[in-house]
Amino acid sequence: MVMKKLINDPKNVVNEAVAGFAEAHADIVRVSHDPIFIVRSDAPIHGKVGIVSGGGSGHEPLHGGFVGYGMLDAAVPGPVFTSPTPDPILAATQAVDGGAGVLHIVKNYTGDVLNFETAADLASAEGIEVRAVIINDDVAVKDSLYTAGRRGVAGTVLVEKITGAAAERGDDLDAVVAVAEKVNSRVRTMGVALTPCVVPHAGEPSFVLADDEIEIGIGIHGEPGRERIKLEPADAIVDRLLAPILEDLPFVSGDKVLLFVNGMGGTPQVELYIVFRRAAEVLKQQGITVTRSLVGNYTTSLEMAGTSISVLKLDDELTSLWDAPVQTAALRWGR
Amino acid sequence: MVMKKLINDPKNVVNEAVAGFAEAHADIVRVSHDPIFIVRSDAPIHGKVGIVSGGGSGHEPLHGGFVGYGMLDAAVPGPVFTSPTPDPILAATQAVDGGAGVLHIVKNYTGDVLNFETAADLASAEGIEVRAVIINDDVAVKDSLYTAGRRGVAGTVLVEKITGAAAERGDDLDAVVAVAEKVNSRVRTMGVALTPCVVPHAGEPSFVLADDEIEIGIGIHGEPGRERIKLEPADAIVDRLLAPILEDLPFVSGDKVLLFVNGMGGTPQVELYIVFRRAAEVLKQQGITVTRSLVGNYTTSLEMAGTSISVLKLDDELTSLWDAPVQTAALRWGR
Amino acid sequence: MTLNEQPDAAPTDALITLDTAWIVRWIRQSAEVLAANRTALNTLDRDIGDGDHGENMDRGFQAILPKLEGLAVETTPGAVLKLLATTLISTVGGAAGPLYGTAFLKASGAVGSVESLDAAALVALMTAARDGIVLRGKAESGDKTMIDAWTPAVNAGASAHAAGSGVGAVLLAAADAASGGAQATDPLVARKGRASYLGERAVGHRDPGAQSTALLLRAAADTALATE
Amino acid sequence: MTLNEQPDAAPTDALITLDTAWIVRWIRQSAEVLAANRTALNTLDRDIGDGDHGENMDRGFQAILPKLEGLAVETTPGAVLKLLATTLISTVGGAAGPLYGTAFLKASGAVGSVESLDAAALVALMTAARDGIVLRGKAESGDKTMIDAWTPAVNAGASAHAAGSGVGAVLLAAADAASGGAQATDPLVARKGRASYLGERAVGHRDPGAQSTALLLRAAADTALATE
Ligand SMILES: Nc1ncnc2c1ncn2[C@@H]1O[C@H](COP(=O)(O)OP(=O)(O)O)[C@@H](O)[C@H]1O
Ligand SMILES: Nc1ncnc2c1ncn2[C@@H]1O[C@H](COP(=O)(O)OP(=O)(O)O)[C@@H](O)[C@H]1O
Ligand SMILES: [Mg+2]
Ligand SMILES: [Mg+2]
Ligand SMILES: [Mg+2]
Ligand SMILES: [Mg+2]
Repeated sequence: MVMKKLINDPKNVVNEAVAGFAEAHADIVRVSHDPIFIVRSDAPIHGKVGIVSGGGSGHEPLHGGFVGYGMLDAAVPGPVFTSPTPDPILAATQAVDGGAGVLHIVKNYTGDVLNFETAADLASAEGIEVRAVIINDDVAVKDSLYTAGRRGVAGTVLVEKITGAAAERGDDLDAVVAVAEKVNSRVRTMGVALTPCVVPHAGEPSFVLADDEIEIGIGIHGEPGRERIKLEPADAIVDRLLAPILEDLPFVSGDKVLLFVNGMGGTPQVELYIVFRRAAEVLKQQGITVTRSLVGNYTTSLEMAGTSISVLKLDDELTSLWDAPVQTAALRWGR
Repeated sequence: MVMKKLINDPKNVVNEAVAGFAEAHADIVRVSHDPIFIVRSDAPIHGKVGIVSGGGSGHEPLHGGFVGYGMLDAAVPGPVFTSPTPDPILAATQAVDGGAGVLHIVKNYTGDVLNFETAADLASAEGIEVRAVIINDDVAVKDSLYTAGRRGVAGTVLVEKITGAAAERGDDLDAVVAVAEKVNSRVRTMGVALTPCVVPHAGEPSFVLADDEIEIGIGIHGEPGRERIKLEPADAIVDRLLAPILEDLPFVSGDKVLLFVNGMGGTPQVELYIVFRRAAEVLKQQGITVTRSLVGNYTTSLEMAGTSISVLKLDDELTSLWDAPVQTAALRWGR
Repeated sequence: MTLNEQPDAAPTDALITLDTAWIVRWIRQSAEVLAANRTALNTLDRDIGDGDHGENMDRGFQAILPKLEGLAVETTPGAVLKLLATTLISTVGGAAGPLYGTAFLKASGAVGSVESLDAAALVALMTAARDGIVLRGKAESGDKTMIDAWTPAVNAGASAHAAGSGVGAVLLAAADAASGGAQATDPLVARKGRASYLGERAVGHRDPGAQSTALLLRAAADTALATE
Repeated sequence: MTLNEQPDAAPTDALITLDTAWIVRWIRQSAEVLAANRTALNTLDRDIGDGDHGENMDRGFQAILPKLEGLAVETTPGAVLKLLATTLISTVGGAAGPLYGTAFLKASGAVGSVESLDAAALVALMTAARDGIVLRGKAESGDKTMIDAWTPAVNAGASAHAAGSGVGAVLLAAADAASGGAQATDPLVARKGRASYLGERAVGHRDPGAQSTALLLRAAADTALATE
């Protein structure tokens, strides 16, 4: 089978996409091509904590789409589904250093953690204070001695938005780190895949599902999840995703939450809103109030069909940081 | 083959999605369930021209995602890919009538035109002044005596944004109609499909493409286009889409344009930006300056993989109306 | 006799007329036939349109069924046609909704408030229906639309009536001509509706609206002949 | 003799040492083998990871090739290992980049600035490499990672050296043990890296990193034996 993609050469996918991104959003970002990273056009901002995230490409708009006022200062895209190396992470860290230190927001994958770690060491050696917060919101994976720990998935978007707002209002590095850790500690996510995706350099589906099978607990690189089951009605699938999320924190009656229904890339909006409808209904039944919401393709796996549900327990601080102005390619309000 | 969708019952797809949409965006919209339409939460606005659009569902965020400050006052979703009937169009028209008249923005399909026409007649009979602007930006179809005329496709988003801004600043009905017609007269679009989509009630792909075939000039309901060709590199496809767009208006050296790369639903963002990169490059080569841009899934065909390119010739008025604040579920800036 | 009863016996020859009970039976029969042909019409529409014509027609004719239950005995054929028209307009959507809706609205006007329809009235009914579709859709013969079923049907019905046929024969002639007309759309290039976007690629496919017209007129003839 | 020439003749037995030219040949041979196994490693990684391990390793070893062209004659084996380490760190990405990068950085440190490596130095090199990976990745034996190839290799190399083997035999023992270790990952459940998310589902699949380690050590043995 010929791989059907709007690409030129698999080797140039990330470069060309980043070049297009830079053209389309020149009002918000600048791009460095070698080493490759995306940075706020007004970086570095003197006295502001810089926030850098990154990881394998193929999850767009994560992370480049979240670079801008009130969110990330820079994003470092690796090859598709492969962590970037330390060099561009270091360069991005230098580019956003405004003298107040830099936070690395890192999804919990061995590759990402190790490469960001190396970059942080190199940056520290140059006198930049770097701290890292590791995102691990995915309840599909047990966080135990017997795994590499929970994966960082769509909850990362919420961490980046809220932490970005804290940095934008002038919080110092300790405070920004504390906000990021707080959001990470209060957000839980679980996903489902209906179809796999095809990584351009591989040219073949990342996994195989029968016509009537779905993968509950899928990772954002097509890593398998908890179980493979037969296709069910949307409401039943939502219930399967929500139950482990709610019991994990746990979320309890009286909680106010942000409900985030994320599309994996290939799922139409009507389906995401059908999922949202049911998720909101279940939360209401449990006495949990949805006070903020987000629906759309924000942490994708190329063209994978599927969704993830994230629930974040809000308080006044997190709510007001969520509401604070943000101006990025993919998330924008208040300016 | 089992249809793989996050739905419950094909008959409830639109109802449930609209219910979820209403929950998720209660700060921006209200929803009427019978007859079904989505309306700005602050409608009707006294003295403001009301703007109503609508059409078959399955193109989300078009149109419901564009209801809100500075864009549409109401959207009327029909069944998937089927024009709504006059009843909900009439009800939506009444709901947004602030005494200054109502504009219907209608994509040029026989069904949409006829149903909006009937609704307009009924509304007029009730003393509401209604005008319609028919959008026909698709250059894939020859506008001749021998066709139903050009189809309305992704350019509709640009018409809705800019016309919405004109109504929001207080233009009267004649002026609002003039802006809508002006945008429609200056925007051209052409699309390509890599894969078909499956309409829920049909349960089967809307058309069949071989593994290595693409459809140039696809319509947003999977209607065939100009020609079916073998898969090519993205740049070659972009060139095929752009050439008829540019020669049609024609766009000429010195023009300032808005370049809009639209995703059909199932195409990852990296691919859309690869398309944008090439389109911007070609425009630059021809002396045409891209001064505004939009990239993303805005006029979709469910999970179809593909893209469309729209080019809108700007002037100062259109540019400032484009830049004006907008607050909808799918397009938001300036507030 | 209530509207839902079968007539005890039926007179023969050209003097027979069709009353409201027939219109109701025709609509019910049409609903049944359209439900049975839902997928087939969707498939025709998928080939050269957007695949929803069976869905649309089925939705409309299912919507009228409950409304037929509560009809007052004195309801005229014209009033039922008007009810059908408004129901189709408000439930079918797409192109077919307004077109069939206008057709039956005009048909209702053409038959006025008579209590039963003779052959002349049936010809007037069909002519008005066809003219209504042309008024809304501006299609000409040969454009590969439902008009290509309606116009032969009107002509055949008028000829049969002129030759002295009764209601059953008039409707049978119309139904046969509609079937032929639908079939004759196969080789055409479309110039109206979605199929017009296809150019030459529409050749070899039947127009779904012409096909649904043929089904409706066949149901009319079948129920009229069963009455006779 | 320049670095890119083959030695005219090679001494035999345990007194032989491997110089910078060998390290260069080993890296070139590795690049060739990894390119040939790119798809195979991707496939292993697709089964229990994210399908990029072959891609990642190939990218890294292709990146070092041009840098080997301009090496000064006096470059030590340790310096080449360091160049390999920094190149892998800055081009491979993923988990394998930092892990192999650290391995060869530590290996470079372990061999210091000697001009050629005897069997003892090779054992020290491999031990330092393995320890570097453990330091970064915290994996233990049996976690189904590249460590499960490295540790048997180190042990087998050390035993061979202790038994008086020369460089070729030491590397051959290591390569054989690495192959066996890689194969022995098949029945394991993973506790580190992406495969750990799969639980029981990882059973029956080979760890891609262990496999690439086996390939690298096989290339080392092959080029050393060709030298002898
Ligand atoms: N302008 C027109 N005049 C007459 N009939 C038309 C016209 N446009 C479309 N039709 C008929 O409508 C049918 C399609 O109806 P349907 O599929 O229900 O609506 P849509 O095209 O909006 O999806 C066509 O097969 C054709 O017979
Ligand atoms: N903590 C660890 N310690 C040792 N080796 C590891 C560890 N995590 C992963 N690996 C090795 O890395 C390999 C995967 O590398 P690669 O696919 O290139 O990176 P990624 O997993 O980031 O995609 C695994 O097969 C395994 O051998
Ligand atoms: Mg990887
Ligand atoms: Mg339709
Ligand atoms: Mg149709
Ligand atoms: Mg991998």
